[in-house]
Amino acid sequence: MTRDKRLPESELQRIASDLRDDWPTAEAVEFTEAVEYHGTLPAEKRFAEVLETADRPLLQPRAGVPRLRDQIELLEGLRTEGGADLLPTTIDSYTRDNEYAKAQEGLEEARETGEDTLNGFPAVNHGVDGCRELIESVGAPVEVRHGTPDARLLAMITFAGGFQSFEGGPISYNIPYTKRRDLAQTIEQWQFVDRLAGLYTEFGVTINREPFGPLTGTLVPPCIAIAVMVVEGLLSATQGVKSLTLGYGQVGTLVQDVAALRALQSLGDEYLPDDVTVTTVFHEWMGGFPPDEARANGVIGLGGATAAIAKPDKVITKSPQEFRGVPTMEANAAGLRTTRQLIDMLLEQDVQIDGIDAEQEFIERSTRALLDTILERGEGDVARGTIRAFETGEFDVPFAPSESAAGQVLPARDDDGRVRILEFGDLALPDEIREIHRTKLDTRAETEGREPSFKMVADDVDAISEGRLIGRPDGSNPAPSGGDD
Amino acid sequence: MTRDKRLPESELQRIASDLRDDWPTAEAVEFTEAVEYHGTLPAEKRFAEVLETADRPLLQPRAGVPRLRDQIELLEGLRTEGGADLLPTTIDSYTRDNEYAKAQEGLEEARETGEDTLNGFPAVNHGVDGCRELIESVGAPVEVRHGTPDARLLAMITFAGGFQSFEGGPISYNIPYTKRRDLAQTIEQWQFVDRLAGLYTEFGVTINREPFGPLTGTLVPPCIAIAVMVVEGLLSATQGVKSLTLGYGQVGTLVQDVAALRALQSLGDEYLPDDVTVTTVFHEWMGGFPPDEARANGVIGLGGATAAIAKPDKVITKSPQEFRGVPTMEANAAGLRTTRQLIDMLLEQDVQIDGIDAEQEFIERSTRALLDTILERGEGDVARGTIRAFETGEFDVPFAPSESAAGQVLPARDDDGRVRILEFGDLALPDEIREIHRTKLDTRAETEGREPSFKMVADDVDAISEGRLIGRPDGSNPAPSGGDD
Amino acid sequence: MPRTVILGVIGSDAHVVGITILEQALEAAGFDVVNLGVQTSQPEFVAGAQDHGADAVLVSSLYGHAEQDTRGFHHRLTQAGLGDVTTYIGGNLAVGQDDFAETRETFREMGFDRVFDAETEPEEAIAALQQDLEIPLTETDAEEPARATL
Amino acid sequence: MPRTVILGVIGSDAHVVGITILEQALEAAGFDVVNLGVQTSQPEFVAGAQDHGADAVLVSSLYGHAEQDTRGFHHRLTQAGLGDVTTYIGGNLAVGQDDFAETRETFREMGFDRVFDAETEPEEAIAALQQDLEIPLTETDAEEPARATL
Repeated sequence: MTRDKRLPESELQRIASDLRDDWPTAEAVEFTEAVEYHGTLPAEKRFAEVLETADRPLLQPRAGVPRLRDQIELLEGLRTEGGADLLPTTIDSYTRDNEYAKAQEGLEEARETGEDTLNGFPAVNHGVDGCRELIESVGAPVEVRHGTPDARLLAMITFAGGFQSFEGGPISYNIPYTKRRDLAQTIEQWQFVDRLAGLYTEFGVTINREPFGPLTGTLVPPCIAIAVMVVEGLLSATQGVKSLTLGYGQVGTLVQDVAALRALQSLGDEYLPDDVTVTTVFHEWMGGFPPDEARANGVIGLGGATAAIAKPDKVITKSPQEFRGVPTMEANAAGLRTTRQLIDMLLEQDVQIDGIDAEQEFIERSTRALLDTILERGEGDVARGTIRAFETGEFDVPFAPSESAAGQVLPARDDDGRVRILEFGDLALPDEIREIHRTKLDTRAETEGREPSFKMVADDVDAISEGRLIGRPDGSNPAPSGGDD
Repeated sequence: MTRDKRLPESELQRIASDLRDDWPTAEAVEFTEAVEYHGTLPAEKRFAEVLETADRPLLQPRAGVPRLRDQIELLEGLRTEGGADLLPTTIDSYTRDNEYAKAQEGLEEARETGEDTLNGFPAVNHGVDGCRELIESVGAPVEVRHGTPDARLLAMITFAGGFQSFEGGPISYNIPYTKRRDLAQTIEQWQFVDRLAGLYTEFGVTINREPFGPLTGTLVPPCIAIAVMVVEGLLSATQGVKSLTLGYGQVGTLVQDVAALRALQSLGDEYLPDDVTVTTVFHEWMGGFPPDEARANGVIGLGGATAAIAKPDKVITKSPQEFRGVPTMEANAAGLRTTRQLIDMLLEQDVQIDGIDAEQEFIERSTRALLDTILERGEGDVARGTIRAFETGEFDVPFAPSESAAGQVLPARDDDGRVRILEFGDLALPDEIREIHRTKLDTRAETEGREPSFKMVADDVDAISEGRLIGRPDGSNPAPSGGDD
Repeated sequence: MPRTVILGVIGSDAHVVGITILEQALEAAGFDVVNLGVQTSQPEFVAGAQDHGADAVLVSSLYGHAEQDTRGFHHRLTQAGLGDVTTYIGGNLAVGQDDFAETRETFREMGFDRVFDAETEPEEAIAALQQDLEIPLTETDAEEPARATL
Repeated sequence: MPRTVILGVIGSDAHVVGITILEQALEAAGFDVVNLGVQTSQPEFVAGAQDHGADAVLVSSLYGHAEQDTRGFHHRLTQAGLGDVTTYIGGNLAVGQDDFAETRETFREMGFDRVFDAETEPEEAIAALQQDLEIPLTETDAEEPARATL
């Protein structure tokens, strides 16, 4: 049965040895040699060190293309032209499904035809040497960003390949990403990843781990996102991870976003062991973008302004081409620079907004209620409690495709634009907290002269891409059609 | 001697009749017929009505090209693709110098060659009929924006031509624009413009007047800008103007900008007669822009966010191509949409920032000190007092090219980025207010480990275009070079 | 008598937001809704329709592979004795900027009774169902649904 | 003995910020500064230099018409017996993205001792003046100026 216990060395070895059969490049992984290799990397490529000692929010884009040369060029472009402080390597979706043979086919096709048939960098296929060439060729620390539920082989190869930061976790890379992955099994698979990171850490190579905060990216109530972050943080810490970056995705309401980021840091510090360094990452709006670069820049602008006020350790930026999918390097760099300009103009200003403390207190109280229930259900074991709470619907993520989640929670914005909960399902929030959500949504309903219903949810999901924050029914303030429409 | 007295009807007639000799198109101006013409315009083209009844900040770009067809196309593009609520017609610089013959030459050259040799729309040369064709062909109210110290003929023709809003004033279109115009004479010339606007107003055609708030556009301390706005408002009101839009240019510090806009509205309401409707206009950053569209979008984003929180009646937008001069229609429309997106995402949020009230009180106290001195020097006459206070340097505008201003005031940002005064010259601010400015700048100086000096001024003037708000000396947080550099 | 509607996102598509909102809208309008969720295969649709005695099957697809994913779908339904069931499909049905009229024709020929684009509001699908299933108006929502109906 | 420097923006150019800052910097560095301001004509420069016994004349131009505006300037200075006066010009001296080396050559040939682009810091001009006017370092700013010097 799945338990929040440190994976024994013998078990780690056994799994690693099994994984070696999954793809030939695993052969090249040698732990001791890899630790030595990391020791040769200069200070400016040590991810945790760079992130944890920064004196302003660091910027990181998303980016991944199949071929090594192209990936190096792309990352160096984002660093020099976009001013990215930290670099990403986004993995292709075959790798996310552990279909390394298909990824290999795609990579070879890309190499032959020059066309990118993969939507990311197949790090497993590039192997340890390919990864190292990437790390050596770019001038900033690089993180593996992927969306892989079973990322064990990916972690083995990329850690040995010189990467020092790895996104994801058993809930955040399962529940929002896929339908039929068993949560208990995913937790065990991530225990391997975290234990491996922990082992590197014990040997002097700090591997930064970053649970994926935005989850489904669609109006996720902060208490749910933060509870997932704390749970994944606890699971990682048990395995020896010492550098954790907890994530949160912008909902677009200044007060709520700043409050949520503060609650995230505060609860992270409180729940995680003292010897774990907790940092935070703020994701610019992950929902639908306006089909217009000018309006998209407005969305990015609000993200930058929010980051400047909340001061997270890291910001994952969006590009003005977000609505059409993968951006060009230039658009990606533009999103970085727009964000940087806003942050650097606002960062030194003393902007204290009323109501942030109250909202933070409310978020923390709600998050604690969820965490208390999880720990109770697990009789003190967070792994077991998480599995059980998801089964009962006491823990839930809105709009999750996974069968492991009840999917009964429906969020909607209140009259001020903050994300509240319209349908709770069996979510473990006490009546007094539910009542506050209901009252807030009733106020909005009154403003709009309609009942609180799924129609609000539907309108809110589309609102930002249509040029406003709250999906008001009257169609007032319609967006003018952009030149790019 | 120049006095703040209503221009007698006989004098108005005499001047108007003299002006008819300045350029042939003046012949077509007939007051009674013009009033009738305005009566035929639909409600959605009545500038004051549209502006004063709006329920959210209206957006207006800057735009002017020499040929009528092109100007119509440009304005309609900005309205339909940019979502501009109010339209501008920016006048060419020959007209600003009253060089109508040169403007005519430029216009004819533009018509023949198809190339724009004028930097704006020569409304005097297009005459009453040309103006009316413009007004009739576009779907929103249009304002005349120009920078003309002696704008009497321009006002005669454009008012008769159907324009219902007119920017400028005797200080704001003289002191920041030109070197040798006599202030007393300019005040008298604007008394004609305002009296004409007042006369239309008495005949049922409200002409909106808008003093130019940003002045030199370079770190203008709010108290100076607001004092100029109130003085020009008083001068206009004496002549019968009933719709006044007072202006303010963004300095980039959220708290100070919101406080200044509130102080502007509050002092405007207080100092101007009760029957004058006072609205406010916020100009997005008028100083140097980053030579990079992505960073420029960051500057525009901060402008939109500030507008959403301060809620002025109108916002004059900038475009991402600001640094290279006149933007394309597309870039201009993009600036409008980026601003609109930010405003519409933030407008309904309750964002109350600490310290705005205190800053507003400080701005109001400082502005009152300047206004008191002006009225004292004029023995109650604001026209006379303004002329005298500029002579003595008790009233002054930083970086003004005009010989009518002492030009002794030097501004610099404090440690929070707010614009303070480093050099006062003879500016009529009492010691206790000066002391606050000094203390704030000393704090910054301490942070930076240097003395408060003109070097701060020089660094601050360039800071935003270099990617930050405050011109810190250490060159930390350097801007990465943009793709457009 | 409430009619039963089967919902699902076909193929390996994991877009869940639209179908969640559609589920809510149909329930509020008085239908019995069985939401099969994302990544639903053709056999799962057929089994769902059989098990629940579906009056209509609504297929959603947002990732551009609808044509491959629904090939043979109506043959399968007919074989299972469900040839009469009303079928709709909606979403981003073709990759790129194809003419939607053409896309609609393609899916009509495959056997779908109605074809909707990604911009379709739930209300439109509901009105269509009410018409196609010949539901008297009194049977479904004459009024705005209250929260209790969710 | 402090040296006297005449400043001005030539032609109908009204860019005032740069010259204001340069004035402050020169004063802080110990020069006697006469700032003629914007929109200054050639005769005004010459008269200013004569009246104040200028050691150097610094001409600024930012609107792209420097070449027209300074044509014959050194001839005028010579005629007024000011042929020895050190002359600098700085700013956006040519419209468009010309090669600055070429622009510098053009203005050097016209008689200017030094030619600066718009990015030049005041400190650079001050250092040049100290060298060209052979000012011992002790005479000017060895240290950061205090506010009192402004």
